[in-house]
Amino acid sequence: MKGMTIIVKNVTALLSGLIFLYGCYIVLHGHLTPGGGFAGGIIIAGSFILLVIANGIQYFRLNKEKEESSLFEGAGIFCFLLLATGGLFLAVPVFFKNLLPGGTPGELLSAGIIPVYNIFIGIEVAAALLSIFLAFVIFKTED
Amino acid sequence: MNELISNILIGIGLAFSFFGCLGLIRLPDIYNRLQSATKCVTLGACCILLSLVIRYGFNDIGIKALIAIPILFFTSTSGAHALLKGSHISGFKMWEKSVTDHYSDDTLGKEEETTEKT
Amino acid sequence: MRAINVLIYFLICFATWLLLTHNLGWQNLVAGSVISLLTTLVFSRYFNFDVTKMINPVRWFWMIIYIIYFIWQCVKANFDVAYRVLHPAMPIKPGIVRVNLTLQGSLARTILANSITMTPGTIAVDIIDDILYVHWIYVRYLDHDRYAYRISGKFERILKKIFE
Amino acid sequence: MMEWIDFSFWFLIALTALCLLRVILGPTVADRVVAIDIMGIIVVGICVLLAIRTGRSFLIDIGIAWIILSFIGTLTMAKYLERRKLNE
Repeated sequence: MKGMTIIVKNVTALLSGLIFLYGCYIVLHGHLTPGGGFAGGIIIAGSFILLVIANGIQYFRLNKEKEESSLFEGAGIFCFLLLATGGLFLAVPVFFKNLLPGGTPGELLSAGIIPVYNIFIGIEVAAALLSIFLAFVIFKTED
Repeated sequence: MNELISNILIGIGLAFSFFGCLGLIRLPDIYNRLQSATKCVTLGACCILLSLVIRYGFNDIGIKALIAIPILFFTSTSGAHALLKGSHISGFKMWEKSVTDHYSDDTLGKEEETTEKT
Repeated sequence: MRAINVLIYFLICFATWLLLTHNLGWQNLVAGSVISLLTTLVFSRYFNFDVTKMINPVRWFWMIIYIIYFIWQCVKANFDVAYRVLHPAMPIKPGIVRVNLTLQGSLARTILANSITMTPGTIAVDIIDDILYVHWIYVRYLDHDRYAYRISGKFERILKKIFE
Repeated sequence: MMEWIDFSFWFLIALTALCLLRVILGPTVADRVVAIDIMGIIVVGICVLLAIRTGRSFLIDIGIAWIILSFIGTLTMAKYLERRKLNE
């Protein structure tokens, strides 16, 4: 039997979705509470790592998804740089210029462009950590 | 009144955590240590979370603590289960005064077969 | 069956989001529905439990009874452990015993094993086919029927009413 | 009232010191892993006590994140103790 016992498998199947949701919560509320893109990205990657640890790698054929996650990583860092330099081209010459208007404090859309930066940092960190983990796992089988 | 109840719950939580850590120090082998520590410390943390719910009521902070209770329960119990199985497979001896061990009676032969195949 | 599972998963995610943020503004609702949709798209394929049975309110009644009984057992377990730790002679007699399960269904077995981990003196080691191995801190009897009733008898009876 | 919470805070920190004693003394690897697992749950209690003391809700966020990451670490160590590779 592959993987760990049925108890651990069921608990991870129940909890991994909630962990993903929690990571998204930390990413989106990065400008209101501590946390932000990096911490939330690590938790998002943790939800996938938990599934791989509990079920084994044959459970969802991750060989293909490794390419996808490195693609996500590249796209995330590219959008981050694009946003950072976009302000440079559009408005006064300031790196990381806050383009968008601010809202009322305490709401979700109240910090201009900072939540967008947080989302892209989150995608980038999650994809990078996941691809590092999968690189360890997959290269261990090929030797 | 609410503050009194929550203070009492904090006291119960502290006492249970203390018993768990004392068991972690005193008991003889890894399996018994895992028993006492997991049960007592998990219930202690749950008591402290409940005291927060009682003190602040069902606003944002209380409901967040209420969400944390089932997550803590499921993760700590299944983590203890996985650790126990792992340390048994890894071959740490049970205490010498242990009575029975049906698990190694049943699985020892099978383990050898599978290792021979691979 | 499959569509109902996905719908229930979406509702669970959305409710968790609302409880976590505790805010009913329109921005929060839109963000919550988008995130819940994303979570459902990625993770609902791992949520393949039979949840259509759980719509029956009788099962919810038994679940409340189960939770109350479980909390009582849990408190008893902690006093039991405290007694064994604080006693100067440490009255323990550990051993691993096997218990035959009559309960079917993987989710019910998971909840049973997690409950056994929190009840007096027992912790689940492994499930192989229909046998649950349990580490017991004080082995009172070696007769199978008696200790099986003591370890998992009442839990199994209530869980059968919930899940079957 | 606040003195009681301060006292319980320092008490839990003393309990983590007890767990550290088991980490130092522990004869086998599994003892050390168990002690660190228990220490994670006690740290959650410390976070909640700080949340009671200050009335801020983000400290419970830190507690939940700690539970999740400690669960991942425990499963990984259990897999190491089972002498399996990470991918099966």
